[in-house]
Amino acid sequence: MMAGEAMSAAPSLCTRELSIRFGGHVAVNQVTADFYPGTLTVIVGPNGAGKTTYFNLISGQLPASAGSVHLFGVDITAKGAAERTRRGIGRAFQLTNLFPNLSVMENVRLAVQSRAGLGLNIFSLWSSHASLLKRAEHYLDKVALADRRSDKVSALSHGDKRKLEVAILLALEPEIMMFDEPTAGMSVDEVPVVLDLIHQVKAERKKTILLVEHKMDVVRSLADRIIVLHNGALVADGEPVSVMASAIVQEAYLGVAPETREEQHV
Amino acid sequence: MSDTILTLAGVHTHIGEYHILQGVDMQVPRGGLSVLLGRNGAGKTTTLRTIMGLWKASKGKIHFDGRDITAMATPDIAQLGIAYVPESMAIFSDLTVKENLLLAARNGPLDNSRVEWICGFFPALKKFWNYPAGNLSGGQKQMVAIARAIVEPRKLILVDEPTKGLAPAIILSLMAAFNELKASDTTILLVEQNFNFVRKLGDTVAVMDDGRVVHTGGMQALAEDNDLQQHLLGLSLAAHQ
Amino acid sequence: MTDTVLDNTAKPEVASLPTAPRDIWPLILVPALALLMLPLVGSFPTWITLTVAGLAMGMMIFIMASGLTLIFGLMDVLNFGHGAFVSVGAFVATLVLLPMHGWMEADSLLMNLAALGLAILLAMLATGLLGWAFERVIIMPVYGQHLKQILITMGGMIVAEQMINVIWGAEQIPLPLPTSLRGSILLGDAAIEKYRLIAVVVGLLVFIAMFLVLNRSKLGLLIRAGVENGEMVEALGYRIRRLFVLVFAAGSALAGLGGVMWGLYKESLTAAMGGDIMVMVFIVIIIGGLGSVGGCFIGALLMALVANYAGFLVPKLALVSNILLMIAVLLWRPTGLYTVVRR
Amino acid sequence: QDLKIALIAGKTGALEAYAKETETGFMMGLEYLTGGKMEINGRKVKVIVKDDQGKPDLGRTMLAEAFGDDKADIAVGTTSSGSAVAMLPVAEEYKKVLIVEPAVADAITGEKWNRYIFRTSRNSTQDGLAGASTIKAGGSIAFLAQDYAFGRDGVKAAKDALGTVGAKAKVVHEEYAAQNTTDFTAAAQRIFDVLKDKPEPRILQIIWSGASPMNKLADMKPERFGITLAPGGNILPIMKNWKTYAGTQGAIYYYYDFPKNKINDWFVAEHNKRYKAPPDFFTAGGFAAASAVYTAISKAKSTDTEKLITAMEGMEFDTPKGKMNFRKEDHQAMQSMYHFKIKKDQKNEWDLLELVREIPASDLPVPLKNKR
Amino acid sequence: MNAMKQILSDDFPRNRWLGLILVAIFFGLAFAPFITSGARPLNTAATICVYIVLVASYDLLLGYTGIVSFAHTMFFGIGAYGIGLALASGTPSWGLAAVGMLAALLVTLVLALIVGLFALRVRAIFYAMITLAVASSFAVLASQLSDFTGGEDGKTFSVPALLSPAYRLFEAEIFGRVVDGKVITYYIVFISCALLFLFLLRVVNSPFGRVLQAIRENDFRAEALGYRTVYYRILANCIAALVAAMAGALMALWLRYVGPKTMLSFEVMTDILLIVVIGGMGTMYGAVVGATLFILAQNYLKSLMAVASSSLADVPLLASALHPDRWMLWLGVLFVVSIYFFPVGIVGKLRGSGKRD
Ligand SMILES: Nc1ncnc2c1ncn2[C@@H]1O[C@H](COP(=O)(O)OP(=O)(O)OP(=O)(O)O)[C@@H](O)[C@H]1O
Ligand SMILES: Nc1ncnc2c1ncn2[C@@H]1O[C@H](COP(=O)(O)OP(=O)(O)OP(=O)(O)O)[C@@H](O)[C@H]1O
Ligand SMILES: [Mg+2]
Ligand SMILES: [Mg+2]
Repeated sequence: MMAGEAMSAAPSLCTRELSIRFGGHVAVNQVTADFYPGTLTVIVGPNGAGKTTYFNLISGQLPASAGSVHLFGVDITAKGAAERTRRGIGRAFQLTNLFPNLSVMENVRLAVQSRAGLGLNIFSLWSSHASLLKRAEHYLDKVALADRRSDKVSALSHGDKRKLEVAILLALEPEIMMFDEPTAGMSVDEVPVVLDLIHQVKAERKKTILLVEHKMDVVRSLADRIIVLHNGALVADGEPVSVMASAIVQEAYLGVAPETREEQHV
Repeated sequence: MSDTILTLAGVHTHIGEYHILQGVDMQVPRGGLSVLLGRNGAGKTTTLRTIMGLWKASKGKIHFDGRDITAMATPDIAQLGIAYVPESMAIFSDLTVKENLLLAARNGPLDNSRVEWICGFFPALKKFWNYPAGNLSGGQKQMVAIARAIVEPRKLILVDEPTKGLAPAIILSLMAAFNELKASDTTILLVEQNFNFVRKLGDTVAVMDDGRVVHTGGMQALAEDNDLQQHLLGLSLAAHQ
Repeated sequence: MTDTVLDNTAKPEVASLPTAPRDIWPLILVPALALLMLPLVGSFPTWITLTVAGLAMGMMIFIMASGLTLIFGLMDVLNFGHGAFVSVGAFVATLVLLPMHGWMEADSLLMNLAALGLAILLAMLATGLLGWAFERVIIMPVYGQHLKQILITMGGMIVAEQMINVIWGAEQIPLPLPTSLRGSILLGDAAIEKYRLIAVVVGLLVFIAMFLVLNRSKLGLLIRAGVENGEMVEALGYRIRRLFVLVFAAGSALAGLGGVMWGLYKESLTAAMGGDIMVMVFIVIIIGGLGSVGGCFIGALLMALVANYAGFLVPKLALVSNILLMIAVLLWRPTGLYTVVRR
Repeated sequence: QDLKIALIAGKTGALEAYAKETETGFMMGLEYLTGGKMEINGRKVKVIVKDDQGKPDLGRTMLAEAFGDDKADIAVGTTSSGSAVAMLPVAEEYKKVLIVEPAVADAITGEKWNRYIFRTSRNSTQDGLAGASTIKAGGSIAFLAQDYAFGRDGVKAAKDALGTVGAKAKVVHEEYAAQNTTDFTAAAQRIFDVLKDKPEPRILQIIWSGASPMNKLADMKPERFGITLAPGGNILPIMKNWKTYAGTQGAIYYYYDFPKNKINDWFVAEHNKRYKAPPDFFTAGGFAAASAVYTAISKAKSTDTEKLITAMEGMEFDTPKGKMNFRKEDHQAMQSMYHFKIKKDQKNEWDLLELVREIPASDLPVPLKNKR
Repeated sequence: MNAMKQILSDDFPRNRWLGLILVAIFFGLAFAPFITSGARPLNTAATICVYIVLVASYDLLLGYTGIVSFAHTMFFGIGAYGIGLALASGTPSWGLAAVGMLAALLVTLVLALIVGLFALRVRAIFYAMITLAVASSFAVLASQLSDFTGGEDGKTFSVPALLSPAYRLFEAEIFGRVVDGKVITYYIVFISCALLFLFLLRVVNSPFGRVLQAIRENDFRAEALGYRTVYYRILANCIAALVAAMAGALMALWLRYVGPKTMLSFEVMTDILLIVVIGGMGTMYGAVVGATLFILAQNYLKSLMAVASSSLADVPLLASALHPDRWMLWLGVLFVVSIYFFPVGIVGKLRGSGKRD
């Protein structure tokens, strides 16, 4: 495990032989990997390689057919999505997935509230928890959506929805942060906003960050380590440069011969 | 007839109480690939939806192939030979890939050779031919959405951010596909964020901001002129590389 | 048939994933149940009587339920007003049958059937049109909102029932069976009512017709797609609205047909006759799996059979046999015998 | 001032048809008896019609309203037995007379009875007795009834009745089918299986409220087991479907062609004139109730409750069925019933039954069930 | 103001007209016995009170959690039968009433839990159907155990002396109304209903209530945010059921009668549904406005129609359509029209499609 020595202490998240099959089709095939606090791991691979599904298995949206997931050494394979979130696995979805008829503000507030574990509080007033509101505001500012605070989410443009996804993830303040193509469909001048956010979190060197991204320039600018999935299997894992150079990535993923690759900033 | 296939003249669109498009003027030359750029919320998607008649223009005129389609119903517009790849992909998740394409082929059964041609670009479609499209991966859904638009020859294809979520390799084949379509004189109107992608494809370009077209011209010109890019798109390729 | 064309598309070099195999277990249920009951019932003629009667009753229920499940499966509309169409169908039939009682009482099967056929035609026409109007006026504003559909269609139902009372009066209207369909055929000691045989025939016809239309044409696909994303279907160039209204009219016409059959079975009509059996009908389409015509068919047969066997073996259970059956099925398959839609 | 009579009936909902008939009969009754002047003892009669939708709670409210708000002097009602039973205490609260029509539950003149309650309609027991008296010879009897209070009461009453009239027939089976039963095959099979090898004559008596399963059973050819059906009388639209079973016998409360008296002649003629159909038995009931009210008030020469009660106990009054009288002990109107046979050659669409024999009240010894 | 904020759980009408209407309704109900006379108005008022709570509790399920249930009347009925059977079982006393109440609440809780655990996992529409079936079989059961429940006819029972019409609080009339047991009962009903409603108002404006709305919007996402949706659904289900049961108990206490037609029939269910929608889903106040309008309509529509039809006597079909016995027809029309014109309900309409935070 090449990147191993670069990393400190025990892994925060591990998957062991993690697999899932849909009917005859193995979407994730015995993926074993460790993820360490303070490192940002980018997961790349062709469409349908199993990246999102791998995320789903980690965050508990899908039940594993085989293998296990460990969080801080605890086996959480049997736990449900909600439980895992409460234990610190946060997730931003690839296909935007929000509360369309609630306000932008409420979307974030709900995340904060969940973090604060106030969900089952029946007798207090939601509005009486000013601290939650303040924190929600804070995260809205971070993604520059504060001015759309009280619009319905369904009225946001695609890009803004993507940003809200990120805001919600941040608001959950998880130990493990999983971004699934956060910048997809985001305009070129908005992309930096999100990337800078990820940079900041990364700079704290506390959180474990997993990032699925197809934009090579983004990958280069962020990755400490790159994992490559292909047909559900883990085919490469290590320092960005070397992994990007590897043949499998060149053909299966970038789909180009090495010499022409430099101008492929796509 | 004229060599601009699609013309928008002072198009306004309201959604509920919001005034989204505030006078869009745009020409799409026949047989070329025109690109529509602009930051999030500029109104690109709304423009495409207005052309398709999915939002009704509250003011202004839209002409396609010399016909006024401003007030036409969506199906009729589609039947004039316009295909649409929406931002949300809008694939039918209950239906298999095959069935998705089958529906797109309005004039009867699928043309196998053309299906082959498409699957040449997107092999995944073949693999998941009889698979519920809802179970596909994000990128694969995107492929289905594009395939649906080109499964039969159309005069004009409106494509909303096709590259989002596509792996580089697939983006390359998408480029190839678009080039071949252009060759078979299909006009393409492409909404895109990924400048690196369109700079190689585009013939003409229009840039939107706040529901207006703020710049139109040749792609070449824009591609050369970094300051213009900077000024129009806040684009600085240096930023993250 | 489009399928054939597609199946000989050159096989992909990437091994294509196989389609899911046909699921036959539900098909076995009905015969299995019947055979299982034979020893319990004991006497063979009794068993025949019960079974045939059950199947026939099932067919009648199916006819009434099919329209509902069709409308739900294809258009995702829950029509609680369906019962009203059943009633209307029956009442419209009287417009033909009562004046033509000459033909009905005539001793020739042909004349009887002719009168019956005419009544059915008129009833289906009327309910079809009514359905068309219903869709335009009542359903249109509430596509995709189940709850509002439930309410607004309930409202429609009340209005329809009350209108029946306004037009035909509140008294029960007698609707005698045609002479040659009365009574039963004796096979040894087993008695089989003639009318039930008619029901079986009609039921089968309806089932086959629906099956063909839905599986052998683009229609089914189109409408299912339309439910998920009408905008996109329109963007592909299809007039989805027209399709929907057609389906709805068809479903209503089926209800009308069911109404005629049901009315003749009960032989006296009340405005509420349709509403009264709605719960039963709903249970059937749930058992079958909302939206699945095949499932609905099996479900209907199952329910009628169970009711008969229960009624014979432990009458007390007959009261709740439907519910028990439903719970049993849902425990086995939480979305009914056949799952059509993921919604 | 005006004389206020409240008429409460289930005018909307399941029982609408019946309630309408009651109302018609009641109005025609008053019209006939007051000679069209609608006056009793020179006081103008005002009928307040109320709808309890067959719901007991509404029944109570309506009656309370009638006595409390509308200051009705006397009340008549109601269609649903449940609702009628719920009304009884209200009459007692307001100390006003309530004439029950057409509810049949025995309890009304039984354990739920109080001294303000009179009843013109027959009760289940009378039905039972009448039914029993149509069964002369011995043999075996099976019952088919709905599986709820009404059905079980009916069967019980019928069985007691067989005892009272001293019929030799033995009850061999009681079949209770669910109220919502639509398919009677199972029930029929069970009954046939029991009955088919019991001593003849084999009679299957049907006690069913609402649309009777008579046809369904007949269609299964009970005759092949030597079983004859004995349906209770039913409303005309239903009996219309029975013409194919000519010869079948039973007992009924009223059939327009049976009673021979001038009230009935006027009643039938007038009803035919106005509604293009002969009066049905709820209509007759309504008429009877009207007559009870009229006779009582004219006899008491006042609407004071106590005076009314004294006047009404044992009072005799004329109805389309001939004379009825409220017996002193439980205020049940004693009346004759009819033993009918379904006609073979029917002259017109409403020519359905022929009279076998009128069963005089004396043959219907209803036991007293009320505590007094 | 702040006290008000606490009482109304910071969920103000947010519209002048709505505010006025609500205040009017409140005072109307509070003084009903003295501003009206006779049995009917008081009965109407009491029914309104009970239905406000019943509907509000249903709105918690439907409008806030997005659960379509047809078993709500079942719980309503259980509450009613609890009180009814208890009081009918012996000489009526507060003790008996309490016992009946507790028993009812217990049964309710258990049933709600079972139904919830079994059915809340399946798809919404299936849940609706299952509850429909369960409810109807429960009604069958009620009419089957006739020795115990009084069957179809139900049971009339008497209440503790204090509440019986015979009881007089003072001899003198007050504003032309003798303060008898009925009036006392009315105030018991009114006050309990007010309290229950405020409780529900608090629930939906608590953090918990907000999660329910999230679940309604997108349960998958709610789960991903760390909320165990099943628990939340079940809890909501239980709260709603319990409140419904209490409403039922109050209804029984008022009517001094229990029976399937009044407490368990599907009609009651449709009434509830309609009221929720007319009033406005997901706005507790909708229950107040809706219930008031609807019950008033139900009680006085016929009188109105009587006038209308007699004035139109010469127009054949219309006259018969306006005949009081056809009031259901117009109720049906009301169904359709109200959903047409108030897609967001009256309250929703008044508040305008106002932005919520
Ligand atoms: N619920 C499901 N049922 C069946 N197959 C599924 C399901 N979810 C995913 N798959 C299959 O698993 C494979 C992996 O899908 P996944 O979404 O993980 O790909 P991905 O790596 O995220 O691709 P992309 O980059 O396009 O998002 C795909 O082939 C997809 O068809
Ligand atoms: N359904 C809607 N209701 C109200 N406002 C909307 C709706 N859809 C879009 N808008 C608004 O219209 C503006 C333009 O939206 P549009 O989706 O056209 O932008 P876009 O250029 O496509 O952005 P993106 O690149 O993020 O897709 C945005 O400000 C958005 O908030
Ligand atoms: Mg993915
Ligand atoms: Mg867009």
